[in-house]
Order: sequence, then C-alpha cells, then structure tokens
Amino acid sequence: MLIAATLAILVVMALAIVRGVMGPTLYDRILAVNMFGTKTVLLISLLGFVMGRPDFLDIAIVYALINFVSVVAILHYSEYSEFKSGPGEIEQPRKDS
Amino acid sequence: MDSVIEFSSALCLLIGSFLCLSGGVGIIRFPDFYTRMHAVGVTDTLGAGMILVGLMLLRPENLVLIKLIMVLLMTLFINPTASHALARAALHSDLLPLLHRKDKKKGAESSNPW
Amino acid sequence: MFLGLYNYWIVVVLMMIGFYIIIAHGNLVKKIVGLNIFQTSVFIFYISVANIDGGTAPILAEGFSRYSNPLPHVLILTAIVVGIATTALGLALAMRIKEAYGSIEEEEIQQRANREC
Amino acid sequence: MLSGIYGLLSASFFVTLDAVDVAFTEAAVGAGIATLLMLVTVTMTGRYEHSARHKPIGALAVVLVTGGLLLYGILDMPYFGSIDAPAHLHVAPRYINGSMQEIGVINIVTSVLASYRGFDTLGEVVVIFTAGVGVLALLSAVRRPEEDVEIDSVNVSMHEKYLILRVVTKILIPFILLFALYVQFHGDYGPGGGFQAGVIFAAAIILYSMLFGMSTARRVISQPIIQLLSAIGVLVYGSVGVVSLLNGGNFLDYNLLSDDPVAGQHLGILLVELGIGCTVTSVMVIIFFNFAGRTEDHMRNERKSA
Repeated sequence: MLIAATLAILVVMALAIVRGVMGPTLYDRILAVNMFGTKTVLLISLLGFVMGRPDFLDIAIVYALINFVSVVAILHYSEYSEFKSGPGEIEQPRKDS
Repeated sequence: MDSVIEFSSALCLLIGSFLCLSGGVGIIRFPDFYTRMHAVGVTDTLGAGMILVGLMLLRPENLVLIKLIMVLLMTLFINPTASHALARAALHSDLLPLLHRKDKKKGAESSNPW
Repeated sequence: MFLGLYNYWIVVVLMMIGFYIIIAHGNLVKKIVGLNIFQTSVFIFYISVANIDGGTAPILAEGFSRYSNPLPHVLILTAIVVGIATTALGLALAMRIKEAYGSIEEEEIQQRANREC
Repeated sequence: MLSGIYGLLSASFFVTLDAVDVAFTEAAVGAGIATLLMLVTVTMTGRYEHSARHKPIGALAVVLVTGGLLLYGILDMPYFGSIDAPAHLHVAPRYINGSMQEIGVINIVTSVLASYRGFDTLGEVVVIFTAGVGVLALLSAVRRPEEDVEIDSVNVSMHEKYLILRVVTKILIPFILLFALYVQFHGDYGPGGGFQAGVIFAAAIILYSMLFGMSTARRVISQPIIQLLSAIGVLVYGSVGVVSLLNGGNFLDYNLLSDDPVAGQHLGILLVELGIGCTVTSVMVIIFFNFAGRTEDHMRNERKSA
C-alpha cells in the first residue's frame, strides 16, 4: 500500500511539472510549484516509511515550511511591475488559459 | 484489532492517493486558473491529511508520531493560506475567472487542446 | 554495462545542460542558473558515488549494518551552503552591473563599455 | 526563467540515495534560499532576456565534445552502488566503525563534519563569512533612517494586503524557530546540524521581513548586531580550536576539552555547531536584507523618475 501511494504521488508530481512548464500564466506556475511542494512533503514521509527509516520526517517538515516561504516570496515579488512585464514579449494572461 | 488498524491505514492511504491523483488530473484538465486552483486546493489538503493519518496508523514510535502530527498541522495551516494568497494575488492582477470573460464559450472550448 | 552506470549518465547530461547554458546565453542571471545546474550535477555525482547497495543512511541504528559512505555527504553538505553563498555573490554582482549599465545582457554591456571609453 | 521546482526535485532525489543530511540541506538551501535570491534578482533585472543566444552551434559543438569525452571516461567508473568501489575502501569504514567509540555520536555525518574533518569545515565557514562580507561590500547602501510615519503607512497598506498571511505567519514563526533549535541541537542523533538550522532560522526571519515590511524587520533585527554575529560564529569555531591547542593537543582536537575524551568531543561538536549556526544564519540574513533593500531602493527610484 505504501509503495502504491508513493507511485501515485510520483505521478501527480509529474502532472504538476507538466502544468508548471505549460502554465500560460504566472499564477498557474506558482500553483504548480506549490502543489509540487506539498507532494514532495508527502513523498518524503512515505519514502521514510518505505525504507524503514522514518527519521526522514524532519526533512518533510522543513519542506512544508520552505514551500510556504517560497510561495509567499513569489507572490510578494511578483507584485513589482518589472517582474511581470519585462522587455520583449509580455505575457497576456487573459487571452489564453 | 491489529488487522482493523492495518486495514484502516491502507484505506486512508488509498483515499489519500486517489484524492491526490484526482487533483493532478484536475490541474491538467481544467480550463482556467481558478478552476485548477479549486481542484488542487481542495484535494491537496484532504489528500495530504489522509496520507499522513494513514502513516500515523502504522503506529510508529513516539518521536516520529509527533513529527507526523507536526507535518499534518503544517499542511492544514499552510495549504489553505497559500491557496488564499494565490487566488487573491491573481484576482488583484486582473486575471478574471472564466465566467466573467466576454468570449467565455469560445474560451472554454478552445482553451483545452485535449 | 551502460545500465550499471546510469547514474553517471544523468550526471553528464545535467552537467552538459548547465555548461551549454553558461556558454550560449548572454543573460548574466541565466548564466548563474546554468552554473547552479552544473553545481547540482556535481552534487549528484558525489552522492551517487557514496551510495551502496543495501546500505542505509549513515545514522547508526539497530538492525542495520551497512551504511552509505558518509564522507561525500559531508563534503556535499558544506558545498551546498558554500554554493548558495557564492551564488548570492554572483547575483549581487549582476545587480550592480544592472545598476551601472542598465542591462544584464553581455552584448549590451560590451557596447556601452566601448562607447564610454 | 522561473522554476523553483528544481531544488525540490533534487532534494527528494537525495533522500532516495540515503543522503539524509544532504537532502536536508538541499531542501532548505536549494529550494528555499536559492530560489528566493533568484527571485529578488529577477525582480530587479527583469524577467525576460532579450538577446538571442549568440553562437548556439559553436556552443553546442563544444558541449557535445566535452560530454562525449566525459561519457568515455565514465566507462571506467565502478558500477552504481557497488560495495568495493575505491571510494568506500579507505577512510569511510574507519569513520563508520569508529564514530561511536571515539566520538559517541550516532549521526556519522555530524561526527565527520565537526570532528574528523573539523578543519575543512572551518574553512567552509570562513568562505561563507567571506561571501557575506562580499555581498555587504557590493550591495550595502547608506540609507537615511526611515521616519515612523513612513513605516506606519507602509505597514497599513501591507496589513490590508496580507491580513490572513500575517495571522498565519505569526502563529507559524515561533514553531519555525523552535524547529530550527531542535535541528541545531539534535544534529548528533538525527539529520541536522548548524548549517541546516542556520538556514531555517534565516528562512523564518526572511518570511517575517517579507510580510511585515523591510523597514519593520530592519528595526526588529539590528544590522550591526547581525554583522557582529556572523563574525562571532567564526570566532567561536576558531577559538574552540585554539583552546584545544592551549590544552596541549592539536588544533580542533576536542578530546582535550574535558577530562573524558567522549565528553570533550560532545562539548566540542556542540560549540562548533553553534558557531556554524550563528554564521550561517547571520550571513543568510545579511544577504537577503541587502538584496531586498537594494531592490526596494531601485524600485523607488524608478517610480520617482517615471
């Protein structure tokens, strides 16, 4: 059961990466990164049990925290104008989705 | 008694992975940002919670159990907050939900290539 | 023969991706990203060298007798933190260049420098 | 150009390869701080690059040739996971077998890091300190002290924007700090140690300063003290070595710190990890504060000129 759950999480992580790469808007990407982070937390805790060394949970906690910090950071800094519209092409969030 | 706990743990893990998988399908298949957000935000928290509860039922030693509870609490706190912040930021940057767009039918049909 | 060495394949591919980014892109921040990828490939190299079949994490516990090699772990642990410190230094330089020249593209900086002297 | 996933991915990779301590550091550093610094820089420099790559074909050729040569060299490497690889035959068995009797620490990585190869680690800490000094030299700007009114106005506008985030963060930060302390002092028995704890501490401070404004954070955490702390960390590490010299041993020979060699080792590792934690925390905070302060100044100037 543990291994099945681990595989499921891996599949979901792959899907999140697909959305992260495709993601038409910046927010889709952030969403994918956030989801990827929570899935990594789960993956690490599951792996700890699969391998019989549940000490790894510390890393899962760190991950949960760091994930939050980085999402807050992206949101905080994406509000500056230069972040969204640099020189060159400008992403049009409304046209596509 | 043992088998009951084992069974419920397996059940929790199964439900958790199913929820996560449906979230994963959701993030790919839904047409616009807010629906994707809904899919992920809802399933992520419950799925993660289920998997963690399933792991707790495996009866690890005390320290590990405490850490698992910590992880669970953190996901319960952090996930909805992050989703909220994300949705708010998206809304403030004029990314409108699909319903409010003028070309909504077109958008809904053509947006999803698969 | 090749399957037994797949970890090194991954390392080489990653390293070459990083290398390509460093050479082919003019954007300084992108070059730093490339350096980071290169760096990670070295980390992966060390860690995969440290791995032993049937071994477990090098924290002594009952019921385990075979552990991974701790030495590369130590080297990489410190290397990661040093890596972030040097990356920060590189990014700081990039920021100063942006302030001084108004751009972080190699060619534009070159042009502006030529014009000034 | 945006992708923080990479750091996350490589950390889970390290977990599968049994390198818990490394995964720990990579999780905190690669996924957290590195992404953050990249973000701050990108905020200032713009998200898109304009020029096309200059010579893709030449670069590709060089890369392919180098890659081919490396692949050729790889053929002589020992197989993945083989037990009798040369890397496992020299000092590693001694570390694994001797750690318990000589040092009394379960986590071999910690014992190698802080005791067997303490001198190396001292060097690394000095490098980190130097990088902090370098960032200070490059980015620190003399700024006039902000007035209370300004801080208040920024505070009110941020309060509206981040209300829920702020409440949750206020609850979380004590836990983060507590967890960092746990990681710092539990390094002997599980994954953890000064490097990781320092980064987690710094992450908590960074989270605070993002949500409550740089000016507030600057007031809470005084810059000179942080700069002093980064030097004190290195000094603590070095003076542990000097004390063992004075006691008649080698530099960083913790056996002589106490009557009992194992107790001496414990004391030495504790002090050294404390020094590392101090330096890493304060250097990360210095780096972030200077980056963020610089970016904010830049934005303000642009807004004024526009």
